[in-house]
Amino acid sequence: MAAIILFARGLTKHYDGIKAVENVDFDLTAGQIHALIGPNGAGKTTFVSLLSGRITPSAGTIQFDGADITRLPAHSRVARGIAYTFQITSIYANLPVFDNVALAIQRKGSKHLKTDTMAALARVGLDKMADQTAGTLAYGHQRLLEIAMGLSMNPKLLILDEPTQGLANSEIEAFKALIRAVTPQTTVLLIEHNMDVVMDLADQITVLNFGEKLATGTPAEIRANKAVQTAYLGG
Amino acid sequence: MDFGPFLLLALMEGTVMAAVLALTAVGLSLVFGVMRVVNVAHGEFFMLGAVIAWFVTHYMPGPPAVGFAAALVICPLLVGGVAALSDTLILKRLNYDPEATIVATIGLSYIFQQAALTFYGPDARPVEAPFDLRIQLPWFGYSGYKIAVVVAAIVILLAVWLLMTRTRAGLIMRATQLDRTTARAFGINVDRVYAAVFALGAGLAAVAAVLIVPIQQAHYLMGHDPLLLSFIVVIIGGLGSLRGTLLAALVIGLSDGVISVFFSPTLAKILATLLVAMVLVFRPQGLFGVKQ
Amino acid sequence: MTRLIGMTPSRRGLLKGMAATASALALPGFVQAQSSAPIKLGFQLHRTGIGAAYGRWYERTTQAALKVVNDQGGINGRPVEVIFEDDGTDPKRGAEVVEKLASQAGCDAIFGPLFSHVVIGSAPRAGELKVPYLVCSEGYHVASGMLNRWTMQPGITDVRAQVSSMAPWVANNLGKKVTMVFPDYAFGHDHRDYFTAAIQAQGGEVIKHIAIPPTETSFTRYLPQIPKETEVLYHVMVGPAVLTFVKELGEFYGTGARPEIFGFIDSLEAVDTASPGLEFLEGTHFWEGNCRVKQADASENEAFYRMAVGVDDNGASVSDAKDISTYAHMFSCWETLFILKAGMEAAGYQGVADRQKLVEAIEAMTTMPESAAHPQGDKVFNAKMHQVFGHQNISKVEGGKLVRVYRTSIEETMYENDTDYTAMSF
Amino acid sequence: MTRALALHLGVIAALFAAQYLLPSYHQTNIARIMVLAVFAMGYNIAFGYTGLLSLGHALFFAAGLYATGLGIELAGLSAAPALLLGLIAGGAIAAATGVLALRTSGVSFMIVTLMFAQTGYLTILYFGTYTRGDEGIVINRAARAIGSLDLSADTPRYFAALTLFAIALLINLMLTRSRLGRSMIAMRENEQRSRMLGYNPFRVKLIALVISGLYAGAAGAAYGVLFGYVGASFATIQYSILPLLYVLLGGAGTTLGPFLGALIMFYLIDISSGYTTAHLFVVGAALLVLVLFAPKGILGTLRERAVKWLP
Repeated sequence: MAAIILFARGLTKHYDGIKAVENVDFDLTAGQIHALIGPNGAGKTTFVSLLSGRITPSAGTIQFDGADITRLPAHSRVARGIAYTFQITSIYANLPVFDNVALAIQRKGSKHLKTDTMAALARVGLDKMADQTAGTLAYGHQRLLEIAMGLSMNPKLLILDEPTQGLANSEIEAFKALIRAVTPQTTVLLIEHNMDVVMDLADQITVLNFGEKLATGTPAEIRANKAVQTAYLGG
Repeated sequence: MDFGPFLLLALMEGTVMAAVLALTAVGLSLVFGVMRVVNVAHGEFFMLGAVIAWFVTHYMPGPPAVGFAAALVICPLLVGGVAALSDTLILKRLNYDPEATIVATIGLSYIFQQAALTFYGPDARPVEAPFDLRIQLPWFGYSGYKIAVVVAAIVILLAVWLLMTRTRAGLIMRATQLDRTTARAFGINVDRVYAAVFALGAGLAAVAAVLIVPIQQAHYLMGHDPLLLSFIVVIIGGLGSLRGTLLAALVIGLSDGVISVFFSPTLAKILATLLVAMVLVFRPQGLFGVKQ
Repeated sequence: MTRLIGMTPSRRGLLKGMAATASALALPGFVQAQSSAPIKLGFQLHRTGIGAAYGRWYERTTQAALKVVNDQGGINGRPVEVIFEDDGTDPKRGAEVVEKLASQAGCDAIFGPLFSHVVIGSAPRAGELKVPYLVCSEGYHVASGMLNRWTMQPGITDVRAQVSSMAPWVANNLGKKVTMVFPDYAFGHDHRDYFTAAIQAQGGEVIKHIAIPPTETSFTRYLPQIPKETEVLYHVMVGPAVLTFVKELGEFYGTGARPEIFGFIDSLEAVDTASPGLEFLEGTHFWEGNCRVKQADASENEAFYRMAVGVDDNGASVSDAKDISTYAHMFSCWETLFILKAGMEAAGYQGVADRQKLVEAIEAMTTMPESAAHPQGDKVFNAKMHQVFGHQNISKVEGGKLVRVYRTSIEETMYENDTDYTAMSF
Repeated sequence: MTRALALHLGVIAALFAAQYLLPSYHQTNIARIMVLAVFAMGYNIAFGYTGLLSLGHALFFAAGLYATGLGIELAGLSAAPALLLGLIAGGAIAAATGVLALRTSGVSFMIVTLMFAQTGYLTILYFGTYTRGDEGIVINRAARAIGSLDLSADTPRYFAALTLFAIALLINLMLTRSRLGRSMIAMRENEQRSRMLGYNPFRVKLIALVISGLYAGAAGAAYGVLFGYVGASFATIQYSILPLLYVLLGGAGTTLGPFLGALIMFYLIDISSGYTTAHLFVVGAALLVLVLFAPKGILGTLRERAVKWLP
């Protein structure tokens, strides 16, 4: 069995008594693509935010790459190799496309910032738009830029929050190819609503419902899971 | 002087200071609470109130009490009007962006100072108290007017409290404070509420100034201190919390007099200022606020 | 309201000055060559800021003196023009104003500032520009030796001298146990240091120093700190809050027992002693540089000066009895202008090249007899200190009016120190 | 050489030439403006580039001013080490302020910095025995020299101011081109995103504030030595608002904006004083007009409309 790159035990987050995430145990196998699904309000974004350090848990522990990161601030987790891309595009809208990606690359101490940045842009097909102000890009391009920023950090774990939302079908195909290409060097955790993308890409799927873990398994196992069908797929 | 009477005097002075401070700071707190605006021109509204009070009492015929009563009505109305206008013409256009409003209110405060300087002049001028009563205690004398100031402040603060909790206008303000989008959805004219709140805040500062001006003099640079003190009170009390503001005004007003007995007054001011900074850094909800 | 708009004439004067400047800039050699061109004097004026109440009267006094000088035929037969420039009572702007008056307007000399921080902030620039800078500030900063050869104070006695000369009379007539209330900054500290030393020399002592922060607007809570055994309460305050201070002092003592009270008129400058709430001042004493209320024995020079400036017998403006002047201090502007006249005439002053001669001519002055040019009284100038010494007055409030009870000799004001500006280079 | 660098060198050259072209009055004014522009550049590094709206920069300016002034007058230092002391004091006080104030943001940050500056001002008054409080001290003329260069004389002073200005401007330009500069701008633009790119916002902002403090300290130190006066009025809130005004006028986040803002504001007041005594109105109206109609300032608007390469 492959190494577990990240695991969480008893992870819990309460807001004023509302249980956003409740006692979740979670394992992430290195090199895999792992999808996180569940109905709206199931706590998916809260859960990955706990992993990436954007919010602090009420209880539970997280280990990444052999170290306890539960108390680490977000930027330190990024430095250890966890990259996160936002559900609502969060790029530097007033800066050129180049700078957006350069910011992701320069922190790693790149020696050839310009070449590396252009290469990263080329990977998502945005190299022609390097000088354009990021906020003026079409929505799909902004999503790609967001992904490019995540990828160009060369993370060990890439967390993608609804990456295909708003993408055209052709763009989704390109996206899938991109994600396949980065594994197994990079482990990918993705929140996704598009079930075709999930079933196509994911090695493992975890289903959350009302903040609790409902099931974990391969796409086939999940498809066959009665509880999941009741709660989610079957409605 | 013996310690007992000494303390008594410090407490009496503290109460007067707390009363005036409470009025001024409640205005600032209200504006911050409902509009999320830090109004740097608040001290100048205070100053304008005092300066207008001088004009009103100076040109009003009859005994001082008549002029003073007129000032109590006219000053807050005029100053409130100026505030509502500033809100509509400037702050609204800035969409209440926090940083832009601070810069704009700094600009406004310069303009108000200049207006006072040009039309009123650079001198400090006294306004006669509505009545002249000196209370002679066994150890020291005390101004009867100062005690009237405390009573007046309590009455006005009660009125503000009633306005906020018992009237439709208060309900609308509180609703806007909670969520302006929802308030708008319920048909509340948020623009008008904002203008009214800004005017009310400025009007309270103006009333405080009218009350204080027979004790201090009206001067075009007098707004600086009330502004700083109101900031201190509002921050210690918890930004936007009216109850906290009142409590803080009482604590600061009372302690200020007592502290300056034991420390050098300048040192006391240094410590108070530093305390405010530290409260904001380590307890942003204020000393009396509840953590959200 | 007319009073407030009363500033306009000077502005016109300034504009005229600017026009003259423009032509002077265009033709640099021109002014020098024309001996009939006006002498230009710059006045650094506290028109705005905390010094504004003084500034207004300083401007009026100077305008009055200017008229007299020009009516007498000007300086060296040339008409005199004074260019007023506002410094906002701010030291940074003060230095810029010196620059503007000296370099841009081409003034022959600059005079007039009162507030210490403006003087100290501006004096270095005056020294660098080598322009005579005659201050009317009463601060000890000139005589203490911290400034430069170009800065002098020939129009008013400094605070160290004023304060020291009060001690003997206070100790002999009011009491020996003194409590001092003073503003907690440099000006107040000069009072604290020099009065404390002077009263000790008289066998008295200061039993309590009460320093009040400069930004304070309420004073009652400081007053209980005055010890019961105090025989004399010595007070000095400046700034917009002075009236509050005096009123609260009155409320505090009320009709109860109180010590003798001796104050510097700074605490009441530009304030009517008959204001409501000040009745308790009856029987208290004040230092006055120049007596606000016309005294029975006032000299004809004093009367002439009073009339020329437009001040009535009570020290108020002749056009508005409520507008009280800063009479105790403002004579310094008048006298300084006449010293400039005397100095320039002694030096045979022709133009800016003679500025050094002007300073040397003033340094050569020793005694100044009482005259229309020195209505406050005769004076002695100490060239080494660049400081003048003159009589000081102690007045008592009687029937709501300040009546002089003692006038010091000049000797009583004098002190020694090792300042020697004449040994400094220009 | 890029056109941006050429433009900056051109400005420096023009200022060098101005020394020989301008009448003496304007020469000294420009020397003053250059020093104040360094202060404003420092402010711009915090506010314009990093998005930190401080209302307490007078504290850093005063730190430089007093460290240098007291260093000379009390400790008997000569001008060069005293200037260095002033520079360091500005940076050190900024670091101390930042460690605390940067735990807050937005409105709280403004008020905390304001309160710290007020504390600094009162402290200067409190230690009046050494600082002479509001009255201030004069730096003796003999000490205002580096080697044989008399900084109280017009020409050397102008060149000293120009040297400081040129160094500050070129460092500023380099900074905007650097990775550090980019990460500072990233904080201003989107702090959350920057954190998720692995930047420690506290650290980046602290570095920016310290650089800003070094600039302000250097300007304060230079102001003391070049103009000979050290006083508490420089620690008042007006001197925190001044650089904000300059930066807003010239253009926040532009390298030349602070200088342009200082230049225009200085002459606006200087010239208007011939026609009106309403200086306060001029300042207030300028702030309002800027924030309402040109929030990006002169160069900011120019960059947006026409000259995109303007740094």
